[in-house]
Amino acid sequence: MMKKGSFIRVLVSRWTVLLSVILIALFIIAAVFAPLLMPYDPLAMDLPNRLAAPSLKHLLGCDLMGRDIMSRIIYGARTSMLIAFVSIIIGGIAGTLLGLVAGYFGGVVDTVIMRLTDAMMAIPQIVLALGIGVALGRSTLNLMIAIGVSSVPAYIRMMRGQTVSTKNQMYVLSANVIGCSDSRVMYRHILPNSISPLIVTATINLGGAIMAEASLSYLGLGVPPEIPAWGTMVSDGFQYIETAPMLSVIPGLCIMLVVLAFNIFGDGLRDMLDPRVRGSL
Amino acid sequence: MTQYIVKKIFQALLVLLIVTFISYLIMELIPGDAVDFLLGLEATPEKAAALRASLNLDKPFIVRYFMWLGGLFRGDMGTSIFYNDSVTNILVKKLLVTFRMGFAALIISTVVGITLGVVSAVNRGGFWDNLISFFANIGISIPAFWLGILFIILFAVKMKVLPVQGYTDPSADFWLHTKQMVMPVIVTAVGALSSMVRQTRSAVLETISQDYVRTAREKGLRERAILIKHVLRNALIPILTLLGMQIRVLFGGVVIVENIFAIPGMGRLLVNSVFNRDITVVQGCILIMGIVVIIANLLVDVSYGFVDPRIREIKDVA
Amino acid sequence: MDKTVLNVNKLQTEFRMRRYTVYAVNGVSYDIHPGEIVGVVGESGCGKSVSQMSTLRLVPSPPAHIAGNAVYEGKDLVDPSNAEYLRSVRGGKIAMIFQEPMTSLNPVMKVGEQISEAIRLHMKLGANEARARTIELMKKVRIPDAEERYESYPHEFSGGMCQRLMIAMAMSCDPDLLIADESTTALDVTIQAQILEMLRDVVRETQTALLIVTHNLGIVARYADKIYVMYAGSVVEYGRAADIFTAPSHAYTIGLLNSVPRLDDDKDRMLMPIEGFPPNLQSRPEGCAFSARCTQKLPECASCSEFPLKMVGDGHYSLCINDHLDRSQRRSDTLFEAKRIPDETLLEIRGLHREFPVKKGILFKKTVGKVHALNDVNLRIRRGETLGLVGESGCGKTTLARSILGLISPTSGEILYQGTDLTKLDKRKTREMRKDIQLIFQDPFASLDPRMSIGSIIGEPLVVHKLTSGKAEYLKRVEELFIMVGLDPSLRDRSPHELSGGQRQRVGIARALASEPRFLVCDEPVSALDVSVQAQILNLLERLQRELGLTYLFIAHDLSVVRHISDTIAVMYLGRIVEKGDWKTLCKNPMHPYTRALLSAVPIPDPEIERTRNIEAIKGDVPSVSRLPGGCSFHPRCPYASADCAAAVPELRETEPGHFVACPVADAIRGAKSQAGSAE
Amino acid sequence: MKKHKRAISVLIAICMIAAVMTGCSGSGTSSSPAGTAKPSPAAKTPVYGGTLIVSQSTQQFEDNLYPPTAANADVLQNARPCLEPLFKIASDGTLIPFLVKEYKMENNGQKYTFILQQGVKFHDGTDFNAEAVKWNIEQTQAGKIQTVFNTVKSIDIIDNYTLVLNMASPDLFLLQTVATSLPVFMVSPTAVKTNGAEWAKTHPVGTGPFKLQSWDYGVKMVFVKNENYWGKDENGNKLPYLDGITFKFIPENVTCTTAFKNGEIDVLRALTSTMITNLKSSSKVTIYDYAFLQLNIWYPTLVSGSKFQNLKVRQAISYAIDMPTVIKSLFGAEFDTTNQVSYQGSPMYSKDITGYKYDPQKAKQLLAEAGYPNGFDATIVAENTPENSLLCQTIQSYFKAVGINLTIDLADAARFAQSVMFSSWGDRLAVIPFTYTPDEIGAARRVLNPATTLFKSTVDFPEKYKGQVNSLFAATTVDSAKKAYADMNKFLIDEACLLTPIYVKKYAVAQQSWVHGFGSGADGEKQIRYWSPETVWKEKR
Repeated sequence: MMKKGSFIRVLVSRWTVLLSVILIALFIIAAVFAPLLMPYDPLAMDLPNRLAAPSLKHLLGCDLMGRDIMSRIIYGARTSMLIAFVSIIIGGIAGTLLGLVAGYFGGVVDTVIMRLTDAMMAIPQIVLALGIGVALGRSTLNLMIAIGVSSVPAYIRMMRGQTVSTKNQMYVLSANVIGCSDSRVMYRHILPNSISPLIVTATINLGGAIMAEASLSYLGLGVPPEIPAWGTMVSDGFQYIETAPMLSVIPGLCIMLVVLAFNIFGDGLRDMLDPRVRGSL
Repeated sequence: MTQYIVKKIFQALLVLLIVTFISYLIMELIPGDAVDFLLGLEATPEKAAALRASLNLDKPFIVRYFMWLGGLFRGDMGTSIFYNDSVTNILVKKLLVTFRMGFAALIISTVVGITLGVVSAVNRGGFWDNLISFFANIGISIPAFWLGILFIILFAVKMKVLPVQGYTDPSADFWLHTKQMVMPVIVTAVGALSSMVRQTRSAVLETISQDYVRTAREKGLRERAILIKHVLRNALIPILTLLGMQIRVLFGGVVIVENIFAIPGMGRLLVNSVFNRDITVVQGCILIMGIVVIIANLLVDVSYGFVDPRIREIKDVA
Repeated sequence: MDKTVLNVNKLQTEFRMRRYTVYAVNGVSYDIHPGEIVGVVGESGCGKSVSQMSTLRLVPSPPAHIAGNAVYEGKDLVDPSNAEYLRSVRGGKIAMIFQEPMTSLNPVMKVGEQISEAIRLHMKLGANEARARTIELMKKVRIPDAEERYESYPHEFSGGMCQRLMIAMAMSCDPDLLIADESTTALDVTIQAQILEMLRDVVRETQTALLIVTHNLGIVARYADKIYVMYAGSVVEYGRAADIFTAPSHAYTIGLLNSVPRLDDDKDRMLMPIEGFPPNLQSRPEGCAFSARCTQKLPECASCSEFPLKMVGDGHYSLCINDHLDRSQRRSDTLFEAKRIPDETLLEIRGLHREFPVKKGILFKKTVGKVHALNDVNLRIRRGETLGLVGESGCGKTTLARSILGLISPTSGEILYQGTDLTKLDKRKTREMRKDIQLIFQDPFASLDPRMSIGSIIGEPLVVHKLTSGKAEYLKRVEELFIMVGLDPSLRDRSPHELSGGQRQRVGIARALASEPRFLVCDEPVSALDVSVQAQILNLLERLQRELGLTYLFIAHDLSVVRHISDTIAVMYLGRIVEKGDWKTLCKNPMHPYTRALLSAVPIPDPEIERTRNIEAIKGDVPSVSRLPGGCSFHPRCPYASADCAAAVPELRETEPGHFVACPVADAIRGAKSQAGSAE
Repeated sequence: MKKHKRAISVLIAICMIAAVMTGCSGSGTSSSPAGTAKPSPAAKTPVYGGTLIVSQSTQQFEDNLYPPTAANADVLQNARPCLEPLFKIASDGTLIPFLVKEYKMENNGQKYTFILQQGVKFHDGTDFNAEAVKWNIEQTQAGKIQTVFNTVKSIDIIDNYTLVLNMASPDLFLLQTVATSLPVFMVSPTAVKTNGAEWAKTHPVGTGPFKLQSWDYGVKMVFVKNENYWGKDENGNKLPYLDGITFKFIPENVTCTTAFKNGEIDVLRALTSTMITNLKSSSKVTIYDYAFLQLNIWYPTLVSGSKFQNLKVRQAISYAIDMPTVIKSLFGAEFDTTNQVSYQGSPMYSKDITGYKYDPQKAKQLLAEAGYPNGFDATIVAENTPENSLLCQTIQSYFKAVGINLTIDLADAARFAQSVMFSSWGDRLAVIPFTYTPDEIGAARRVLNPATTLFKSTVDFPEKYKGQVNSLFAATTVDSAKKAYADMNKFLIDEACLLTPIYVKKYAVAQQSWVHGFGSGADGEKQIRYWSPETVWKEKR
């Protein structure tokens, strides 16, 4: 395993990666300490100054129910992060296990799982998520399941490829020779060596998950209406685009910045974990 | 080679079958059906039951699926519950709209994507590489509908350069059609273009580090000749794989964009049909999408054969 | 030798990475004359390849900085201003062949085109002339039916054939200098002999200068006129081949010669390896780079900074400041007493067959052919014995090893281990037997899990078979294993990529010994290591055999190594054992033509012997495994083949006590003088 | 140098984003309620020619234009240019004869006589006569979808242009129902007989001023002028003025309003509150006087063990929400508050219903009396529309003030229909629309009676209320029906508080200044329900 010192040093070497790390840190702090950072209660209505323009009292102005946009954005970070991480976990775990089994045992198991994955890959992710979301009904948990399940095929395909290539390595053969059981070989040898591509896929998918939450709420399927989430704020704000464009623009900008940060961080991570590139970093 | 193609076709058909089953299953799980919705406030249980029987919605799920499948083989995709019209002629018009837009976005994202990808890979670490990579990163991070909103505000509302909404048939008024198509096509293409740039770049970088490129350099060929004759021909294989995936990304983008720009394409029809519980139309849309994605992957697999001689005579050695 | 083709003077190459710099080449100077063959020999990491690549500026320029000069036809190739001239020379006047033939050719381009591409560029010929010239070249390097093969693709050629194509490509523009960088390392020994013989004839004929870069002392002994020995980025000694071998005058050269097993060694000679590990090129050592590992170093070796190349003979120079070096190859404390092997069978293989079906068709795969990996293999290994198994790639030795370990189930036949037939055991029983039979791998790096620390790698068998109860006992046992294989226990938490090749192989051995096996299958355990490290591992294996009473099945393609360590030797060809016998009779009096060819193809690191003997060339290439020739599968390539060779598959018959051979004409050949260097 | 270059590239990117932001940071002005219709200064003389672009932002529609089987009123409205009703009706309820020139009602609704316009032809050239009207009525009855003519027992043809309808039971409001409920359009019998009902769904053959030329589902409908239309304007010249009408369906509110402001659309129908806010205080928005829909919160009193069976809890909830401020600030001018099942300005509206003023203290006190001093958990289910989402979030924050914490369940249309309309919606509050079709009384008969599927399984109507409903059915004169309806309303709201009205919604339409004669009253003409395509004309631009 890389020594910790070099891990940080490499991370900081490219300033874009540094910037993305800072952004992600901000995003996580906002999400975790949301209640402390918010100037107002994101749900408190204040009808008189509905759609108020940005002012000192309300840094980013108010939304169509007079709620302070700044605090909704901060609380929204929490929802988006929650949804992104949980759907990554759902998709990641399911996808990795299925990919591992398909790659390791091959034969019928592999064909069945891979054909199912091809089929789910033939349907665009947004449509798959929409179908599952509508089937389960509109709730935060269902949204996470919808996004998670629709991202499973990507993990399966990545993990299967990784398992097939690792399986033919000599150290896996030697594990068999020593007498390890199949399951031990899988979780002790193949899985640890697939961690780096898994992390990279996860970070990049994290961005995808946040965007999926936004798109689904745009199609009317997001989290319950009162819970501030960036995607819902963009889609609700869309109605008042001419009178108060900031309603959509700001949350949209936040989504883009966070997803951009995760993507750049993901790229940096991949270069760092790839021994060939590490030298020239 | 033909045996390789036949194998791929057979596999594609199997996958297509699974696709239709998955979509039928999901639609079945969704609570509520078109009939309740259709009759609205005046509905009475008897009326609802009568209508449901006439559309044989009362039969079990599996029976209905195989009836639909049977119809499919006879070339009839069933009738839409909601529009009580045959799915085929509803889809035909909408299909054309989505294909026209999707195809334009595909061309842009592929051509521009590959060129920028190669340019940024060739002078790795240089100014162009950083600039292109940066914008490619932004490209994949922008949510499509937010970009759409920005475009509407900027070009349609503020600058009034482009029309806000709608879709006119090119035969009717070509100039208005193109003006209306500008924003949606760009918004769809941005995501696909950026991921194309990033993946082309990594494919070309991977190929540049191969031994035979060193041999080519050792032979004293000029850098440009090496790039075209050796690097690009080998990088073509991963890029082709990528092309197969692009179709899926584009369809996802189209679904969102059609809803923003009010384009009566297949994407919007699909979303509405899901909400209207119009199962046959949803099946039709997903079938078409599945067919297109699978055909695209098939073309990619077949083109492997032409690009990579190793795949031509596949011998299955156990 | 009037005009020098290339004169390299104080060549220096440094790779400047972000946080460290690798000093790959420190001031190498050499020159080469037309028609002359120069050998550059040294272990991996000594900079022999990087120096050649630097002269032709083939190393990636951003990290690499090249200094010094390499003058060709009056122009300095290293000087960046001559870049255009360098490009016109590279591939034309100065050509290079690399180690991995299979990956050096563009997989998606016809081979003929790749060769004619260079011709049209440098010799400005039209398409047809270039094509004609390419076909002529392909014939010259003896590629069968060159006309049609012009159109085929690299993956349709074997390793040997690809290397011939690379040579054709290199010779395509009548170069003045040809650099062969480890060009035969990846090939089988018989193919290597064919290639090198062909290369020497072509070079003599066209008076092209040839520079052979290799770590194999035998090759330079046989082919090179002048030899440069390199260590840690600089030339430590150079001179005429004969002088270097008879009067090596640098401690490193002597160490190298002592650690190489030779076909003409007597059995009890123990190899004298160079202890320690290859130098770390990231720091410029004080004094002589080799002082850390030198057994005959003087006090001032490590301190003095200036190292002139001292003349020690006519045209023979050396960096070593110690004038009276001990060159003897035999020292008293290095002799083994002979092994006593009791006549008790540990493992017996009877009539082992293994075929892989070739399937075709879409869904219902129908078998269209059969690959005969093993047919009718019979072997007997006694307890405490080392059975050497020799054969070239594709002969089935790895399949046999994996069958014994139960990783592959044979089509028919039995493998009896202490009476129980391994092939009939169920999954649980097989795993139970795994404790007794272990495997040592060829590639030390690939066989260790990069994510685990060495301690846990070695300790894994203990955990799997629950051999130790409790943490303390586990740690103690692991410590024991570390010491047993000569590893410093403090390395326990290091991960594999921080160790050298030799150390990693020791970890592999320790892991194998963890479950106290009685029988060890060594699948080419040393072929991926440098010569000096190879000797360390061979000695370790022999010591362990004596101490723990282990039995080895030692698989390798290098006959000198097998001869050194084995008690009995079996030779395999295309899945069949063609000859079996104790090491002395087999090497002294080989009866099967293939064994004779194998022995004669292995160069002995001694110019006198090599200059006098010629190699029993075998014709053509190894036939593909799925279409075996009828009768004796060697007959198409056998110089002594007769009519009945093709008729029936020859049986293994005992011509002398303990010496079996599967060749009908074996007795007739016995009379002919053996070509093998089998001096007593 | 390399580092420096990379900084430039990022700078460019940032100022690109900044440009986008400033470009659209138009100040968010608070929306002022849309001005009510102002009569245009001088009644200009109508001009012939031009095509009227009419648009509306509706999501779901069912493309069936054959009146007897058409289930969706909005869609059928789209056929108005080519199909015409028997009567038109003004916003204030007065009946305007149209295809039926004169009518007579005898012994309060037992028998009706219609005298038809003469010389009217269907588009396929066949005559519009009594036979055709009889056929149309009978087809509607057979269709079982529309309930308009259910009370008609038999029809006698007196002569070519007069027919008599004999009612099974006296129906005072038949004409209002015919004119206001799902529009009863006259379709050419010969066309339907020859080509079949299926064909008729997509080919409306009527007597209207325009003919349907092309129809792209959910996208566009194009009508062209019917040269031999029977109608004439007051000074005798031929109608219609326009060459054609084009309907454009745009699903996105924003795209509609922006297109309207860019002048691409002449008339924007069925405005939503967000569209009105976007159209800002443009003078072109006209709010019709009659409401067509009311939204109420219903309580699951029949669900055993439900908190809402307790009257005090229901009343506490009615006091807890300040409906007037919510409606005024969140929604546009086309919404109005009401405290009963009727709308202010409707003849049926009764003054003596007190309703529940906003009084959070009283609400808390009632809750305490009902045994929930520190509130309780509840769920509200509503259809998933932008307006409902806003509404529920507001109700949620008002409830929070009195201690009730509410979870919102927004169900998409089909799931709402299935889980609320046709089965018990469980121990939850439900936001259910109530449409005044054909008018309050007709709607009350159809929906507010305990037998309807909607409430049968979830709302427990006490005996007293059932008696009042029977008396409504038995009412033979208009006044007695009004009185019975008022008593029912009083009981529903003040006594049993079985529902809490939220808002009443009126039609709103946005009309460009160069469009006249639309029937919306924008030019001072009499405001009629729906619209009359034959009188619309456009100034030359």
